Amino acid sequence: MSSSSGQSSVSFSIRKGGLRWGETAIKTWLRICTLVSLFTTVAIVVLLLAESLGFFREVSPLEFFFGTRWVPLLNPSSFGVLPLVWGTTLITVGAAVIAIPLGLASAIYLSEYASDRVRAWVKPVLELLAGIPTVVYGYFALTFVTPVLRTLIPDIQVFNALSGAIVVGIMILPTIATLSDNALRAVPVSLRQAAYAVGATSYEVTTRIVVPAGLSGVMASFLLAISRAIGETMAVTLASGQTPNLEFTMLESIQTMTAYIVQISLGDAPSGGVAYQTLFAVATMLFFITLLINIISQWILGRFREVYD
Amino acid sequence: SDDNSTAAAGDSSDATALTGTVRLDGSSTVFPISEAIAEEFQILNQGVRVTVGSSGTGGGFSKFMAGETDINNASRAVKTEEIALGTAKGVEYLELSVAFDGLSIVVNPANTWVDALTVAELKSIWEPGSTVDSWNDVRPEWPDKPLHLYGPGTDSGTFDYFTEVVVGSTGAARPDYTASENDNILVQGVAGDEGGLGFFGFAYYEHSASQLKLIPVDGGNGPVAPTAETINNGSYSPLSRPLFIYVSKASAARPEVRAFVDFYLDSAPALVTDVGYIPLPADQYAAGKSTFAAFH
Amino acid sequence: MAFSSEQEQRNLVARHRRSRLFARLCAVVTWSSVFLLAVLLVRVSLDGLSWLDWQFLDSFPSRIPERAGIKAALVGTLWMIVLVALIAIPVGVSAALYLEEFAKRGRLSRLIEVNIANLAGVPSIVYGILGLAIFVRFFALERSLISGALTMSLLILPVIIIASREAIRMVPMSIRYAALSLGATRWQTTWSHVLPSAFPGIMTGVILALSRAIGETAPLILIGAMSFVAFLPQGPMDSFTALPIQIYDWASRPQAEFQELAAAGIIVLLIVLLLMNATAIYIRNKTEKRQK
Amino acid sequence: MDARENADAAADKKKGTEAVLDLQDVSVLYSGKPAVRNVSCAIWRNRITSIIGPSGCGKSTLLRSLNRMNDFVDGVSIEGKILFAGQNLYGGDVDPVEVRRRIGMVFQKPNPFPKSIYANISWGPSINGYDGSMDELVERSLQQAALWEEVKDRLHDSALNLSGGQQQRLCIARALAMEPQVLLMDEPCSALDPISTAHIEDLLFELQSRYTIVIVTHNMQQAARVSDYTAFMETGSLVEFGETDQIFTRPEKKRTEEYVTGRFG
Amino acid sequence: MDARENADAAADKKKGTEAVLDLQDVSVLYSGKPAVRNVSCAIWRNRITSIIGPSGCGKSTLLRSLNRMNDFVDGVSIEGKILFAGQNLYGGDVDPVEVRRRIGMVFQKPNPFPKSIYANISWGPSINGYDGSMDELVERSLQQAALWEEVKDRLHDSALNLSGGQQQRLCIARALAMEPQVLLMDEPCSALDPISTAHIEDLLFELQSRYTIVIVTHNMQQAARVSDYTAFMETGSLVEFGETDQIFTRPEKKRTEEYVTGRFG
Ligand SMILES: Nc1ncnc2c1ncn2[C@@H]1O[C@H](COP(=O)(O)OP(=O)(O)OP(=O)(O)O)[C@@H](O)[C@H]1O
Ligand SMILES: Nc1ncnc2c1ncn2[C@@H]1O[C@H](COP(=O)(O)OP(=O)(O)OP(=O)(O)O)[C@@H](O)[C@H]1O
Ligand SMILES: [Mg+2]
Ligand SMILES: [Mg+2]
Repeated sequence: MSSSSGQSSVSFSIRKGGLRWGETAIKTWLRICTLVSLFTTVAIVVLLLAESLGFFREVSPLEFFFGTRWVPLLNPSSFGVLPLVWGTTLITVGAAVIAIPLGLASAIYLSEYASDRVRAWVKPVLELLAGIPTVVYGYFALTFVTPVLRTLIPDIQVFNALSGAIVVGIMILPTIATLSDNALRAVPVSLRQAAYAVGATSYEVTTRIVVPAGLSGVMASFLLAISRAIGETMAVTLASGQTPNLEFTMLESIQTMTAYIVQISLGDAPSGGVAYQTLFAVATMLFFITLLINIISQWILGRFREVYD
Repeated sequence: SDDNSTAAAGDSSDATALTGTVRLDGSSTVFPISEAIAEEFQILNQGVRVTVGSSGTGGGFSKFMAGETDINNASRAVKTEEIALGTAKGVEYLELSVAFDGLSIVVNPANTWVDALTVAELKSIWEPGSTVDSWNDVRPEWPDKPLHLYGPGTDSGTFDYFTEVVVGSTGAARPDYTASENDNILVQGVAGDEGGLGFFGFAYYEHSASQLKLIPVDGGNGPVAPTAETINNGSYSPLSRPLFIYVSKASAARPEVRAFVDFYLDSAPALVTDVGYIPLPADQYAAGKSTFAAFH
Repeated sequence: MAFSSEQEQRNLVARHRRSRLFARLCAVVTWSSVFLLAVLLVRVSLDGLSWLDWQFLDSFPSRIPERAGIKAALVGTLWMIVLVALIAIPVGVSAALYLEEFAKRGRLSRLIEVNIANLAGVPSIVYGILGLAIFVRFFALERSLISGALTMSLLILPVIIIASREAIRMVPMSIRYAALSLGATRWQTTWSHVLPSAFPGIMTGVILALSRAIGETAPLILIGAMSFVAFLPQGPMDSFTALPIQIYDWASRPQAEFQELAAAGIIVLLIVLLLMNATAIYIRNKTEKRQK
Repeated sequence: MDARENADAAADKKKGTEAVLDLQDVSVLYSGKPAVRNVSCAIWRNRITSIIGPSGCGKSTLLRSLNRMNDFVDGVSIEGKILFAGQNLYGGDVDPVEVRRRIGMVFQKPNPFPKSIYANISWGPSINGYDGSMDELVERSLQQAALWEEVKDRLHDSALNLSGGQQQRLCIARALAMEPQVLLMDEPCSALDPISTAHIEDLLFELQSRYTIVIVTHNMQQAARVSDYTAFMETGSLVEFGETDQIFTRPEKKRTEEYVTGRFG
Repeated sequence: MDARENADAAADKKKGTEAVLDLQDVSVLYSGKPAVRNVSCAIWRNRITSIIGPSGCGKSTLLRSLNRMNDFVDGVSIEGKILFAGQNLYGGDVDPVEVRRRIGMVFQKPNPFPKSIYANISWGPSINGYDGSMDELVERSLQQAALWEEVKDRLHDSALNLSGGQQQRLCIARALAMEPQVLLMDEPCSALDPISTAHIEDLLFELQSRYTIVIVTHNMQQAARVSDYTAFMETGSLVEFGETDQIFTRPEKKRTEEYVTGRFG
């Protein structure tokens, strides 16, 4: 056994021997990868703004933001974006009203009640549900949800916001369930124990201690899901039609912002014209709406976060 | 080099020598025709790769006029903005009609009162600012049942054409109709709505005839219902429209593109029917071929 | 047990009832979601199952339903999965590693965090617009697999980063300290210990993200995926089509047979998804076991 | 604590008292493997009993079985009987929620709820239908836990801003607010600095006239200082149980002597 | 350890030796708040130095500053000098990676890598470019850590299947494989049962002829048993430093005496 290094007082240096090139190169690569996301945002913003500038030369922003009629391709045309915003709102809020309680309940079941074995099966199934192409959900709405709705509400239209909201709700439910489950499971066991130790029932522990403590993660899952609902295209188009509508009802056809973007970008409208440029104006609007929602919710998260460590 | 395997190829043996790529894009309405032609063409010409996209007439033209595609499928004629794009890039092109699409006016089978509609009545129903909300607003003797409208999306060539010939101005229509890009969905809409009235491609009616009631249209010479014959001979007027392909001059210099276009015009009469559209009168294909021959 | 008053006793009975009710409600909701999946699957497979045979898998698209198949779309989708995985996983995981292991907590990292959260919420169609402008036009990659893969990679990058960061954060600090105390550099520590330990969690996020990429239609059509391709792509610069596009195309045909083909296509797509999920779960369980 | 008081206390301890908890041949198994084996002893009313022993000997396991907190551990099973006011804690008709409401617990690591100080205390009583004045209860509990003076001006601040020692006293106050019959403490001072530890030890002296306390500790000095009775465990078995004086000065078993004199552990 | 050996060891300890680490007025601050204040002392070659003191007094903080593990704690800053073979550990041109390679560390909770036993030992040398026979090095390190016999047949099993005590010895072996000049140990036995603890204490005796060891412990008996020098800290300050015998039998400071006799802490 060599006893050299421990024993002898041979001189050695702990000084820096040259730079660690490999380390520096790797760090640079990692940093570049991180910056990709910033570049993406910059590219999106520049592209959308540049293209919508052409649109706003032709159409007054006042009309765009506050107009209540969206018929850019009809003759006479009108460019009030509010009906599209309203359509998106109906779908998003409707989907959230369905998916948030149900998704949260599923998350609670998985994290607080289900056995490990059940969880090991149900979670992947839900994850699979999250990956089903949205077109499939669209046909599901049209051939299953709408007919069921029509027997319940006879004067509902074939294309209606309700059906769209329901399938989008079903679609985002798994996202909420799996991600919230992760968040709830991250709440330390010690908090649950503390609650049980003062004689609480599982309902009380879950709703009053665990969910509030995991709220930041739970809210993050809501957020991701809602973003997805806002951005959803195919399912909504199939279920809810494409009629811009500013009426206070879920029983009629609507059009969302994304549905409009798809319609224009895949339709027969000539590129270069005002009609085509509306695409960018709407996309810009959509980008900033999602940005606004994100910033607001980050702020809310910051305020309501119950830090437990 | 070895002729053993190609011996059976017979008459197409000279075509097998072709290689290269033919790129089509454009209207989703014309897509099924081009797809059928591409399919047959590829069977005969294994060396040529044909791709067909469906990013819309407008999206297709923006690629076509940028020189990114060889042929553009169009459900309407090219527009001035698009021509300007091509001029800027020096793209020259030729327009060729390839088929007719008859727009069918349909109502729900439970609708027993309508047996025909005049173009003027259609106009009063569809024009901007129309006050027709129930069937008895169209003809007083019809019942007071709510009238709901279904039609293709406002940016589709079909819708453009319909408004042009019925209302008299491209894109002029009331906004409160139920729109969908997908004609199957419109079929479902009218089939499920007793007061529904819709229009869409003839093929979609044909395949859902049991769920719908077809309405003959009176364009001034008495009511005519769309059939292969009435569309082909022009008596179903004004609601039958031509579909086009646009061929770029630069691309037409390539033998595989030329072969493809010739094959297109040769086999269109048979294949167009296969996919539910109506062929042009035979002489028009011949005229197209000779125009194309002069073009390259 | 009776060491409490009558009043408290009754109260307790009510609380227990509520608690049981709540537990049952949560269970019912979860099982209904699973049931919905079953309904969805059954509806889809009833329509399409009879079309699902080898001929269907091995044929190119056709106007004649009996001749039509899904070969080009399936191969295109497999190409997409591989390319997107090759692009998005290294970049996404690298970014996550940087943010968790190397970046100083400061304004910039906060900004990047908010930015990534926001990108995760940008509608996919906007990425289509971006991809068309940048990859197809600016970098002149044309309407190729690689353009599609790059666009899809940008789309799922935020999801991969967020999930990977979560997984990396779960690796106990003690493992890092152990490695660092042996005179390892940050990167040696990260590469040999943090990354392997975080692997199962990263895997979950990657699969969720890739599943999303597989199901997306709109951005692909926008950047120029073809609807009819009767050959298999030979390389990343080739034209391509993908499953959801083929499904969407068939579903909008007038003939009922094509609707059924669409259903068969959906089954194929679900099987691809299922295989991917199963692979991920298998790898996840295997690595988890190895590390225990 | 001056000498006279100590003498009083000692005299007091000698007095007979009734058993609140009576452990009869208790074993606790994790997936069939015993972690506590055949323990029998009694916990006396208004006395402090400490449980000592080397790490992993089953102290926490035994303590948790006294208020059925073990119910939340996977694969745990219990044999033998634990009588509480004459009823078996593990009898079929016993409501574990009720048990925990009567037998409070304080954990090794302070685990306040991520809520305000006030809410930490009031939550337990409120879900259990407490209908007196909540403000008074909160004040009283905090006073009993010797925390009132330090926090009375910031009752609605987050409990997480308190120092470790304060958090642990808050957890004690939270348990006291339920007015439990018995208070179980699992190494309540192990995460604390000496000053906080001294605070909590003082507190134990004050509480013992009203509560029955069982405390697990790895600190023998602490066991010697605060408890009336001491149980010494090793590898799951109760080696010796007796008055603290006796255990530390005249242990009957050799193992006990070795342990309390620091010859191992 | 029989009596003769003990006597030998004691004689050995008295011999003079050089300082490997020389702490000069060292303070460690967390976001400006001092956790260690003006500590000056020397760590002698081939001796075991123990650091004792109540919880939170800064033992771990001080220990971590000896091999720059504090670099990874947010907001930490260091004042004063720590000389290692004459060079200041915190000098601008010092490579902290190199420092940690020379000064090994064993942590309170055993933290083996989730890899095989073999890989746990071999990883450190391999990344540092060790070019001798890895098999020999692994065997030698495991033997030094008194673990070889127990694991030699399952070197390629996961290290996580070892018991806590074995894991801790594995961590020691892992540190030894780097052949460090100094070995720092932060409460290496606190998570262990008495038998594992005894194993590790035996090990320390064997290692001290070849290594310089600094050990933090909350267990005074342990400090008394194993170390040559003892440092007693309280609230960040070094109260007393001296030979272990002297600290435990004739402490100079009143505080030290109170602590080692168990009157507080
Ligand atoms: N959840 C569990 N599953 C399986 N075994 C467990 C579990 N919890 C504890 N054990 C085992 O039971 C034995 C007793 O553990 P316990 O926590 O009661 O010891 P302890 O005396 O409290 O130790 P410490 O002083 O370290 O807290 C140990 O061997 C431990 O490994
Ligand atoms: N990362 C940190 N940030 C801020 N303060 C810290 C940090 N780590 C430790 N401290 C504080 O520094 C002081 C000394 O902590 P240290 O961990 O060195 O104590 P210790 O003597 O090792 O205690 P123990 O015996 O409990 O391990 C304590 O008051 C502690 O709260
Ligand atoms: Mg314990
Ligand atoms: Mg410490």
